[in-house]
Amino acid sequence: MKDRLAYAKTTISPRRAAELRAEIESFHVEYCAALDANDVERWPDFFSQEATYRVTSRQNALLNMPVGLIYCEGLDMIIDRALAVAHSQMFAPRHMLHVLGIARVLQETGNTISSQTPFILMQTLVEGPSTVHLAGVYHDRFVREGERLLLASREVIHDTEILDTALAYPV
Amino acid sequence: MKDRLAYAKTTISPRRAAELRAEIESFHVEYCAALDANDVERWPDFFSQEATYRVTSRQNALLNMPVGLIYCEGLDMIIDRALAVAHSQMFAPRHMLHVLGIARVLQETGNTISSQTPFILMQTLVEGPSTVHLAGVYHDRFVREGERLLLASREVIHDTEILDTALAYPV
Amino acid sequence: MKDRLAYAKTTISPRRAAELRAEIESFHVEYCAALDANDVERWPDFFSQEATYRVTSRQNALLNMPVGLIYCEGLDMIIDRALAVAHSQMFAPRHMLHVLGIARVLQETGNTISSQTPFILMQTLVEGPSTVHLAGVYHDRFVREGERLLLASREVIHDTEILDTALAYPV
Amino acid sequence: MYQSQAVIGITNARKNPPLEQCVWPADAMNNIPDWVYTSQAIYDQEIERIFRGDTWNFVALEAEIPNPGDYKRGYVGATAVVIVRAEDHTISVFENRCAHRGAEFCRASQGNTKEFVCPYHQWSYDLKGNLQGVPFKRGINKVGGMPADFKNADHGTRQLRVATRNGVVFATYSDKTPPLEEYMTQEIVEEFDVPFSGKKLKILGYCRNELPCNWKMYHENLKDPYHATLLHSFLVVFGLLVPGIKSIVFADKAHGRHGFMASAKPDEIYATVADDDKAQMRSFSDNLRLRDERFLDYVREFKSPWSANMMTMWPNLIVQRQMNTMGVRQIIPNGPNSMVMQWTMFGYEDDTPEMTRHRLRQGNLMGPAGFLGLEDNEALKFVQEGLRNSSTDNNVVKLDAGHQGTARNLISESCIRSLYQYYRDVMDIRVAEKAA
Amino acid sequence: MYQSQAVIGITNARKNPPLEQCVWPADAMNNIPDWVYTSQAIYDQEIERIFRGDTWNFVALEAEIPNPGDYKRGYVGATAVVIVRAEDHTISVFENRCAHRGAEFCRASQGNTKEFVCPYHQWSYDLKGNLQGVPFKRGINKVGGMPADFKNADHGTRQLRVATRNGVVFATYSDKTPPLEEYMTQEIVEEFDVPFSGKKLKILGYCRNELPCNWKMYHENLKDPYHATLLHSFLVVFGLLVPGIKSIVFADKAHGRHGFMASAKPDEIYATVADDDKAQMRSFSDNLRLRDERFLDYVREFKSPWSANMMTMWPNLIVQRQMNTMGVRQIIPNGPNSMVMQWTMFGYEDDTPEMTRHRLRQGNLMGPAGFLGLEDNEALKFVQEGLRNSSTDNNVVKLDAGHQGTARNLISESCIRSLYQYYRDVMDIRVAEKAA
Amino acid sequence: MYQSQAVIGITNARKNPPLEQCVWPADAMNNIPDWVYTSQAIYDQEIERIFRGDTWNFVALEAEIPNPGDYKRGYVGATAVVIVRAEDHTISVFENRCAHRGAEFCRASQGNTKEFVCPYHQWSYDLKGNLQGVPFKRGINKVGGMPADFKNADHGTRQLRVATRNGVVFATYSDKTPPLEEYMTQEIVEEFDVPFSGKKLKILGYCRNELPCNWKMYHENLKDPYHATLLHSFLVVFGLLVPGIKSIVFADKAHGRHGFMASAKPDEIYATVADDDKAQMRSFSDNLRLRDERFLDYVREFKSPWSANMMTMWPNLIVQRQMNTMGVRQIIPNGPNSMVMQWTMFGYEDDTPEMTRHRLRQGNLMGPAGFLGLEDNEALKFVQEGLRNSSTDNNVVKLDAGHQGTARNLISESCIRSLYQYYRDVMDIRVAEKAA
Ligand code: FES
Ligand code: FES
Ligand code: FES
Ligand SMILES: [Fe+3]
Ligand SMILES: [Fe+3]
Ligand SMILES: [Fe+3]
Repeated sequence: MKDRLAYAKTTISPRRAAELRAEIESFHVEYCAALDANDVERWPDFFSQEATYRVTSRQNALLNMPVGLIYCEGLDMIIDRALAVAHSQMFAPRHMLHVLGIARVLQETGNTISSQTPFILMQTLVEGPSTVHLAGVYHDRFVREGERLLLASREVIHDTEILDTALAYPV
Repeated sequence: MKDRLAYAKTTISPRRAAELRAEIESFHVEYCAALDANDVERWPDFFSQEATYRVTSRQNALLNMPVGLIYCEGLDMIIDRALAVAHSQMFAPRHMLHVLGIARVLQETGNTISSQTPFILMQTLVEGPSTVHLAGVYHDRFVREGERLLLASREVIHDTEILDTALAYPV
Repeated sequence: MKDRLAYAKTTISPRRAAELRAEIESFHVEYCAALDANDVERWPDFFSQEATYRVTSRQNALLNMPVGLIYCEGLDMIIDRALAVAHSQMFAPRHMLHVLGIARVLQETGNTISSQTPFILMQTLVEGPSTVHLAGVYHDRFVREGERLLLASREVIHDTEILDTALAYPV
Repeated sequence: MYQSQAVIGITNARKNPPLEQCVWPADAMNNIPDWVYTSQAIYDQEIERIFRGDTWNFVALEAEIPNPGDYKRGYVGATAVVIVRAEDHTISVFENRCAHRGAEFCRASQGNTKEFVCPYHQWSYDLKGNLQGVPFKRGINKVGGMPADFKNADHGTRQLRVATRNGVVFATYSDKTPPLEEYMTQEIVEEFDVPFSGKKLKILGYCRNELPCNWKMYHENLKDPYHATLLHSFLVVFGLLVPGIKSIVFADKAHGRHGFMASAKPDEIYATVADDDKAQMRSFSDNLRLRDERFLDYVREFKSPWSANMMTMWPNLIVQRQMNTMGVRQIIPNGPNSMVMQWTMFGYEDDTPEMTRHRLRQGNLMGPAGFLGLEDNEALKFVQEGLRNSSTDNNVVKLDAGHQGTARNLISESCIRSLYQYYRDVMDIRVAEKAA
Repeated sequence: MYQSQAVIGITNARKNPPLEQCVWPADAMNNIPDWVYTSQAIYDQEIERIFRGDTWNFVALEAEIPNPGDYKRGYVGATAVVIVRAEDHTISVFENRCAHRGAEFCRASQGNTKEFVCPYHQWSYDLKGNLQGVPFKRGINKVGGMPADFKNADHGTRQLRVATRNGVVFATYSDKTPPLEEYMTQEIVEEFDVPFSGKKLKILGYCRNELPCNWKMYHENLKDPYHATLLHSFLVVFGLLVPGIKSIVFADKAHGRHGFMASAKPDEIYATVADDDKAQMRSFSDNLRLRDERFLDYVREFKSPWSANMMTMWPNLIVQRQMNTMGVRQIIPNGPNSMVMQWTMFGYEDDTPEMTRHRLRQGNLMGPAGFLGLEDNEALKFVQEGLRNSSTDNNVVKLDAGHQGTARNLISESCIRSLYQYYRDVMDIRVAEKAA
Repeated sequence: MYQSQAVIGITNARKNPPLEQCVWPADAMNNIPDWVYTSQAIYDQEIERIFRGDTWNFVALEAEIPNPGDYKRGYVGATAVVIVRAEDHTISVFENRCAHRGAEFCRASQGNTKEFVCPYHQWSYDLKGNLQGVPFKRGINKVGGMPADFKNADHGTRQLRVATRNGVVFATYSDKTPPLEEYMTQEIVEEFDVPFSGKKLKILGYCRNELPCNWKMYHENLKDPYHATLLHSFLVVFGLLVPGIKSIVFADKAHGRHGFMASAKPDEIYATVADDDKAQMRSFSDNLRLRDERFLDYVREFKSPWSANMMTMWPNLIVQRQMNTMGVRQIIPNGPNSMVMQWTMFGYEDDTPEMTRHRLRQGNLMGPAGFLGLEDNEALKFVQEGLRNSSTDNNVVKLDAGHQGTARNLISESCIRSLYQYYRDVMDIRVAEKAA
């Protein structure tokens, strides 16, 4: 992971990058809208069958540590996570809000697109203020399925090195 | 309002969504630039004659409560608000800054476009730090007037359940 | 500078604005990715030979004060700054993250494009939370060099009127 | 910025004296010392003697919890409670703290439930706050579990006494608090009954903000007609409260702690003000005109001489009625330098849709973005900042000197004086001897 | 929201008494007063008597600093230290404070270095924390500089005593702390040696979160099998800890301060629970089924009767072993109302890539987003909030009353009782007389 | 992160002792105890005895308020004041607190006005802070209003004494503060007059940052030439302050509280440093070279032996002159663990545009992003963190031991020693007896 955090020039033409950015942004808005509506059961819909998903700190990523706050290999684990969050886990109610910066398209090879998108995740507890819960970057690899993009891999690399209490929902 | 907070798939083709997103973003940048320049008297220019405008918490929206921190029916009320803020209300000077995420286009029917856009509103008081004043989502309905989009309805649904002191300017 | 902070209508067609916004966003993502990877030595690559760069508060800008937290005239000074930050200055390690809002294209004249883009700069110290370090607006003038845009001038006008400790990296 | 996150702190310790140093200046009627607003020790004593003393604290409107099992989170003073309607339709108020290890078990703002289950070890409470179930109370296979003498009845939540009047719910920690109506006093009951006549309420929504000021400033603000006619352009220009109209600032006759500030708007939209008076009022402007005058329509829905009445009921309730916009506001004290305000806006169940919209439009006057509300919030913040940062430490309340309690003139601080006379008594604060 | 930024504060001063008011209730075994968790004075004394007392504090794993010059920042109690491996391969722990003017000189989380140089005036320290170089110590051209009697040896960092066992590093401020194994006691050593057998560890990563609760609650949580079988659906449904399986909650025999909670998972994936017991357990659900059951694979890699063992070593270490996911957690106390938890996840150097991935997959159980971990974090937060905001101020620990220390039944608070008996002693806290 | 929002708190109460426990170590000249920087009680006393004592506090430059009616917000110590130029061109300084109910009435950073009107009840003050108007002072129709004996003259703002020298404005709370020049002492006046010769200033801009350190550390930093030659690569490599150049650290002869650190840059751009000295200085690098050397151009605009002079005037002013970049910095104390720094950069009215740009380019050295400034800010933060988190609690100042006050060598802490000798006196802090 460490090398993916180093700056590398994109290998893609500006025009194509703009087209793909539009597509990726269309993906992002749906993904975030579903999560921000607390509709976590839809979250697996955005992943491909073999997808991996991980949330980890920038410190871990820089040290090439493989651990994840959330660590999923394959859609089944992603679905298990979604169902646990939706139905069996105990945590206080909250509003989540994803605010994304501009997507950076890195590469396109065949069916696969890779990109990075900075995000701020705001959390609001009952009766509470809105606080920055995590800030970081989505490191994504998408595959095209028909008209849609699906995530083949999302690494949520958060700068935040001390988490406030807990992370209830996926990011 | 509650149902509008639930996640629903968009009914619009990805290509058309991208075109409309570009238009909406052009609208957003002007709207925010005017407000961030504290030029509140221009604020009504972004609304249609019959426009409604409301600022309310996500909690209210989820409970289908109609109340608004600011609640305007029609352009005249919007102008009255703008003039009061600009000329007669007493409050301390401050900088406001709107930082918007990516616009999500939901629907296009005839002249009307609906969309959602997450925002973070930063406030900076004299000699002060920049703090998250509100975080939330614009739920918008636009109408096309010639080349321009105008707001037929903007519901500013903020996650923030406890406001810091007061809200001086529209959002 | 004060007049550039006042709201002025753009002089550019919506279609052209959308095209240029895509270009500018492609510029922004590279600029921010390099800085967020702490790769400050690449930072001068984004400027033209005669470029100026300044970081100053909105208060200074409103008072037409010329001072800058960072003040560079010409690429050589920009390179000197980059090298000093990269190699000789003493400061604690940190993660920086730029999250940008939507770019507003103001003008295009010949080779030159001017625009404004709001930003939130997050800082994360070792073992620390992610905090809003600066919030403000990039006031940019770009020149086209071949396929690329380069900054002829970037004024980083931050709302934040009290800075937390220090600003180690350029913005 | 929230108070707890203020980057620049209090000037120094002189603003935060211990109790024994809190002695009121000798000319007690005309002065208020800063420490009333800034001392932690004073605040701590207020929680004990006032919010947990012989007072009725507003906690909810019945319309928020109309059905059995309906509940909402709330506060008495700064203490978290739950307000619930039981199967028998009575309302209970109890602390939001599990009797086992202390968890704040009720986490949702509001909802409907059959019981409360503490998440940590799933002790369950009935809708009155009584301990109902302790899982594995007798252990597993008779090993472990509670001792034989453990009685659920000894381990309920802390339950408060409850009183309601016409749909408004109050709670008290004390066994000695007199009956609600006696506590309120007759005139307050009468004015209270104008919006709360027993007619069914319809909740229109909520709002919550932090005010970086001491909680008592909010009371003073509503016993202070002087500010109203000076600070608020909207009150002045639209004749809602100007010299010459009929108005009153009332303090209850028993203690001077409750009160109201009421006025009777004339029929004209724009106020006629004597030139002499205009000259005194910088917020008056002949240019302030509305494009949408529906905003000022006043539907006379009550038999009351007052078109507007802002009532304060000690220690934590404000009942707001300004033309046709109505609401209750609850003061939650939050340390000496902060308070939280919870607003509940309402109309009536039989309002037409247009009447509801009318109330909502007029609602623009109030709340933290309201034409009036914004200004009060800002002003109170300025006051607390002034106290926190200064070397001086006294406040002057000499308007209408020599009078205390109810006044029919606007240029009076008589009700603030009566409030603090009562306050010194309940807080047992000594007054300095007059210098010889 | 981080605790320091909480918008709504503590209810009042009664929650923060001075030491002399801290008297334990007479029925000491069955009650815990709130001030144990909320008093600043108590916290201050804990730092002195516990974290800087005769205790071994976890600071690092040797695998984090395998080579000479490797270092990492760390904490003993709330005090910042550096943990370093010197050229002679020994490990040193010293305060991260320059002996000159006090700068916290080591700023990077971890790294490799030949020496530590304070940024301010570049005093340099060797890898054991001894002062090595003072620039211009003899001045320039013999003018200025240190006096002749200045000895580097008198100006090193504050160095702590260090002990290690099988790759785990501990430090102590006290000269009187007994040898590590004696301090641990025999049974704890035995269980400790299961994951730490001397086999080389492989660090899998880190995590850090703030918990807005008193640090002792985390100890209690792991001496509390009652919550485990009630709060955690995943433990219950997948039979990791349910009534009927073999389990133990153990307290060390010397002081009852260390302990562990261990269980032996049966081979089935889904638990079989008696209907009677099911009825007590709201978190049990026959519907919770996994699509990817690899998650519950249990590779029996140790000779141990326990498939899971959560061990607490006083005052700041948790060793976590749940099937094949392993980690250490360090408690950093942070005032009475907050603690920081630092997690280090690990496997073994000889793990196959698939075994590593298996551990990572099972890691979803733990940590601040873990299927179990999330729930504990939330629950502990609820408890501290309950204490902070209530008027009541007592907690009840009566399960399995009359017993202290080790229990083989789940419905017991016996180990919490023994912990606080020890705690009263080391903190020198008085118990109130029984009323006559 | 701002200090008030720090997630990890102070280690324990030993860092925050009450006054009576604040006893200086016996070897007072060579040691500084931590509580000087971390005790709230010490801070409170500093506000009273120093910032409100017999001192002249910097508040503004006259060039900021050149015209009648010009004003700006400011601070004396931690207390908010307004600095105003009246119609008679004199300058007044008064507290930003309304005499009525205490509102901080002046809300804009700077501006021009004819009077100050408090927003809450519109009491108005003239440009000298005298109460001018009380609306409805005589009531309405003679009802209400102020009592007959109410005199505006008794209800002005708290006004401070003001002194200016060559365009720099100072204020004092005390009647006993000696005249400004006497207070400054002769040598300080002379150096002060170099940039402030009476030539008209041109303000170039502002900057404000919070430093999470005690305010006195900033004074020490500028009485500490040792750090300058070690911490700052730019000073060293470009020969701005290196062994071998002419330099001085000066302490005023009367009290040792004011001072300056000055140096005379040779003409070469890059420093020549003896190899011996280089070896001591890790920040020296032969590789650091500039591409734009205009940055180091030095226009000799003053008759002064010093190309750079950093002057500290007790208690809150720094005058910065480094080649051609100039500024004043005001220290605002903000509790023991924080200070705010306000920077005002300036040139002269008759500067050419190119000279202005030259100053701005050189301004990159200073400020919170400056090549030097960044490093000092970071270092001071490290120091406060070190003090807050350690178990040890002493600081050593033994360089050039036996000397106090002015030194011509760089490897000296003599001026820090003289400062604290003065400080102990004004604060009335006892020194421990030497052990027998
Ligand atoms: S804390 Fe509520 S059940 Fe244990
Ligand atoms: S503070 Fe470390 S060398 Fe001076
Ligand atoms: S507080 Fe200033 S006029 Fe009343
Ligand atoms: Fe008001
Ligand atoms: Fe648990
Ligand atoms: Fe320096």
